[in-house]
Amino acid sequence: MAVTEVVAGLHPAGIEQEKIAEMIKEKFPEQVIDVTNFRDQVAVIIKKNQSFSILKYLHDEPVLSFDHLRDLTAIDWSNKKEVRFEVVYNLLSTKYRHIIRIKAQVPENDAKIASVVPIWAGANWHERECFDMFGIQFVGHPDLRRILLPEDWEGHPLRKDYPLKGYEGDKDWPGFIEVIKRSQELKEFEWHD
Amino acid sequence: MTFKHFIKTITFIEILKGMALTLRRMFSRAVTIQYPDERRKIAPGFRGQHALSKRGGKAKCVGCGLCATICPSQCISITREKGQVTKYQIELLRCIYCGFCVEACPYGAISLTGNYEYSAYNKQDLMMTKEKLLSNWDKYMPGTKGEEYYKKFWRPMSEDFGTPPGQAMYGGKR
Amino acid sequence: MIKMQEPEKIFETRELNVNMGPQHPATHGVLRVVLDLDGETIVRLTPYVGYLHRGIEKLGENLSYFQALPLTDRMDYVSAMSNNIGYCVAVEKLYGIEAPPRAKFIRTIVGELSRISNHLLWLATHALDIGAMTVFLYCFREREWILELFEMICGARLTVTYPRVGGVRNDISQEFIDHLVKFLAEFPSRILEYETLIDQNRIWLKRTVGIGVISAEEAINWGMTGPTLRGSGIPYDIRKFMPYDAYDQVEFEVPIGTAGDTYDRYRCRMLELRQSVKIIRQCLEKLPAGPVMADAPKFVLPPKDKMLIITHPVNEIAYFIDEKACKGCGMCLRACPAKAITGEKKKPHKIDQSLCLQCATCFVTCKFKALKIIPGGKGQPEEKLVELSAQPVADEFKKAQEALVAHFDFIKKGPKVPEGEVYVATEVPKGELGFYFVSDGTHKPYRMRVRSPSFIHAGCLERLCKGHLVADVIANIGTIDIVLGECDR
Amino acid sequence: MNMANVISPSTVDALIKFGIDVAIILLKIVIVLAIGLLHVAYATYFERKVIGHMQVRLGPMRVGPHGLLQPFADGIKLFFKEDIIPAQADKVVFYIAPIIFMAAAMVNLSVIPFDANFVIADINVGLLFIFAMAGIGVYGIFISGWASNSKYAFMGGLRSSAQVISYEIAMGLSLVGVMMMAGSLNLSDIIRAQGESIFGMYAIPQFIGFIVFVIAAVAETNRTPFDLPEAESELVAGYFTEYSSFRFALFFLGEYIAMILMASLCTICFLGGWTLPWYVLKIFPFLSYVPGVVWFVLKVYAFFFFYYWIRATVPRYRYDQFMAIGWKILIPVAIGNILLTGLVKIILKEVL
Repeated sequence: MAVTEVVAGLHPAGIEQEKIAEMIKEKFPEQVIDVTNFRDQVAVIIKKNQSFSILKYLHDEPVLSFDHLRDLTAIDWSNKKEVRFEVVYNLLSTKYRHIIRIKAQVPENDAKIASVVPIWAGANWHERECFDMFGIQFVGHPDLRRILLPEDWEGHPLRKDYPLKGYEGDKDWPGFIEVIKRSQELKEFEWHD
Repeated sequence: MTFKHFIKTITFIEILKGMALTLRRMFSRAVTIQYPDERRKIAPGFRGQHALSKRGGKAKCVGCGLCATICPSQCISITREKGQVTKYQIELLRCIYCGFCVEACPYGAISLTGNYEYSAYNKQDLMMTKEKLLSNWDKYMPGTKGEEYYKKFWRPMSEDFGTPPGQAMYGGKR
Repeated sequence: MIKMQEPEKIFETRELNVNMGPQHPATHGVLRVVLDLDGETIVRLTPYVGYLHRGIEKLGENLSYFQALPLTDRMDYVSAMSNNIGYCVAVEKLYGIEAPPRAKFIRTIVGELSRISNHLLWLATHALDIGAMTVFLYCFREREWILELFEMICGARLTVTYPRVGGVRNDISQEFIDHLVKFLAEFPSRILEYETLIDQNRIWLKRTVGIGVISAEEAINWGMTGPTLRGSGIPYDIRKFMPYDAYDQVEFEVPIGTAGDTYDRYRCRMLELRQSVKIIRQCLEKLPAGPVMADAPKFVLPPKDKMLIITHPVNEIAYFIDEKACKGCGMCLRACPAKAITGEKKKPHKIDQSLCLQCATCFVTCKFKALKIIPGGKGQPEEKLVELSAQPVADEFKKAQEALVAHFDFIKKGPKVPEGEVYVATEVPKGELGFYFVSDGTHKPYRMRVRSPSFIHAGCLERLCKGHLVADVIANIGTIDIVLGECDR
Repeated sequence: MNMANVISPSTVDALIKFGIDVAIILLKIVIVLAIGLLHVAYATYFERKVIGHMQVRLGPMRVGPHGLLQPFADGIKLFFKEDIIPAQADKVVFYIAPIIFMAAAMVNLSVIPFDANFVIADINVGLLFIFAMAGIGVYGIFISGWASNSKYAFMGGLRSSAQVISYEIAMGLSLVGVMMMAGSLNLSDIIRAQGESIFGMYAIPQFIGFIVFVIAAVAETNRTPFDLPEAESELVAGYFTEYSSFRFALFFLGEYIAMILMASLCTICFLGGWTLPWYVLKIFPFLSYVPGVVWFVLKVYAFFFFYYWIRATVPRYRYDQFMAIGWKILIPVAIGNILLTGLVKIILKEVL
């Protein structure tokens, strides 16, 4: 039987975010498009082609060791930016307590990006959700299916061109139509014999 | 397995302890409230069914529509005609009782009463009209109750941005 | 050596495919788990989620920052308070404001209360799943108490919507503090009660020790957070890592496990209950006097008593359009809900006093200060109004007018946020609840993303259950502490 | 033909005697059934009240004063509900299963001596009869799980049959000690032997057997912590998931009758049945005026209370652990108990 102990110990604070951004720039000079800073949170915008190796570097490099993928999502910039989608990785190192945000640009006509499931197993469902909501393909994902929406759903709801009420808001969903049909069929059936 | 562990195992000591507790609890007072016969006292400021408040027998509501604007579930609809609010509807089935309408109303015209028992057999009965809402005020906010409600729960007030006298503090162990 | 002969294949055996859920007593909501069983051993386990998907992220993008707050209540409805706090902390970071100390302490108190209530519900259902039904009711006895405390401060028990961006909705009362002190004095003995029933119980130990073991590296790799992760021995607690609210001003410890099994996760949560009591005690002792809303005029709802002169008139007021200032833009004409304003383009408009509701909508829409609020002007003839409008306005009245405009602006649109993005996580009872906001400079979030711990933990279910028995699936669903409302959003 | 020539007066006497015997037995059956079923009804009420109060709630309160009429309300509800039969079910077997289960449980009541000389069938292999009938009851459970054509019910049925079979062994072995001490399989004889022994009740000399029996009895009746076939949180309701209304009520009744049976068996074999130990009677001599059936019922209810108390306290075992307990702990312990009893008996014989 294992005993649980109470600790208050914390690891030392890690590297500053700007420095991490510099390190990425040094290692992959071609890949980094931009580094932004808003409210003390640094985001590194990268090209998607090498995204896997950059993230692998962030995970494997001993001084960085970003072992925790806090969040993986996407932004649909619609026509606000040149490249329509951005896949966002929020990373944290539980060892050194530093964070960084990586944003990989994914164009609409080639909405594909390497899956990070081999790096962080927890990315599995994040990527599935991202595929479900934005229609971005994650190459190398073990099981890329819709997750929150039914398999036969049309469209990707978190895209900006998807209306809030869904396409054809007044249309009944297929399941409902089936129920109505069935109830009409059964109406003729004599229940009390 | 140590000897102590062995003794513990064959005497069922931890299970007997648990049984002692359940037996003890059997003779303690039950916490059940026999609902329709007994009722729990609800706290002031309970967010139940809505009421339109009155001043001097007249509705305070002027129909500015701020409550309808802020309502996250968009369950309020207001119609005005000829300088009067003719229709003020709240769809109870859609309302989420967040209390934003109370906060949004600059006139203090809408309040949430302590009434939580309003089931109905059809949808129409759960559409609160202006008349129903006004009668709710008389029913559930009689006397000074309404005033006190606004004093405490119509927020924010200036005192929320300052240090009012008599703020609730912890007074040590009792 | 004699080679074993392959027995003739007479019976074809295949795995038993069992649907657990969406309606099942032990799936904690509408989780569907498809099990492939070899006897009672699990060969494959596929969780299906999404039955409770309400599109909260999409809805959030279409509501103002103020309006979207109640949505977070509906995610993890067993600890709505923590979700609210998480949302508020994130939006505050986006706004660049900070809640005043008193509000921070109050939030910490209610946040920890919510943690206790969540852990109680978790323990109740976990124990019930494993078969200890009395623990269930004992836990609910105390949870009810906490819900009553919530009702005392905000009038709602479950979907509280109590914290606000920049503070809390209203100050706590002395009565609440008295009751809370009583609760804190009583609660530790109640924890002992639950532990008497299950903690050392041989059946409980058999059902939890060594079930769903996950190592520290693997747990963090799977993205686990909260007590589920800490059971494996990683002290990752956002309250310590990136303190928000008043967590940097209180002392507490983070319990961690060693084995990473169901029992350790259970112990972690039990110790967390005690830590929460400790935190609340400290917060109560340190609770400072002061404001409960941030003094950030553009970002929080303005105080209502400032505009009482207009909205609660002693002598009723009238709205009047100054002909000289009016440019005839038609803004007020369109905005007036009662259609009391008439006029043509580029010509001064007029208010039909008999139709006017005195709702002040025209006043706040007018950009040219052509609209005048005239105290005591109701029912007066036109000439009198012209006369009254020329008189200088009292200082107090001017302030009230400003407050009114601010109030209407806030409600109709909400504060504008500079372009940018933040990811702010808070430690909710279930783990790391992250809010990722992308602002495009308007009053609505361009993208609102919720990183819900339940979603990730539900994804780990297969990893935890493989090779165990059917009964352990129940123990594992319990131990990761998921709420499907949060998982599906 | 003259009838008088065929039937002699002695035959008539014999017939009349036979008729009276049959009438008495029928009367006894009626009494046992009526009282038995009433007890079943109130056993559920008792359970809900006891567990309710242990869980700081009240239990049934709405029907009648303190919910006293609740069992009848439940009964009426169960009997008038719609009887749902799954479309894919094996109908005939589906119908038969609850009847087998219920009948097997009820037949056992016939050999239970509720008081001195009050037993429907005083057969000399009473214990064996009970085991045999309990064995038949398993068929009811198993085929109900099969006939429902539901995976949960099937798994429940499988679990139940494995459980009952393996725990029957432990239970039988635990009672061997009692048989050895009493020297009989007749239940009334066992009670009488107990009353005459120096211990007054066999729970004292046979405490190992007693513990094994209690555990096995809880398991045999599918009660917490061994309620795996039903395991509400795993298999929803196990073998009777698909049953509703009347058929469900039969299972329900059967289960409670089985509980009464196990409680009676425990009372008979270990707690002295309708007798009181001599030392108690010595201290309180007036107790001997109380009819024996009262003691019997009190002891049965004490055992019932124990059932409920356990249910309110402990969690549920996992299937494999549960089987392991049966085979690896209870059966060896029970065999050890038999050896011990035999050894002591031989030693005592030598000494005395």
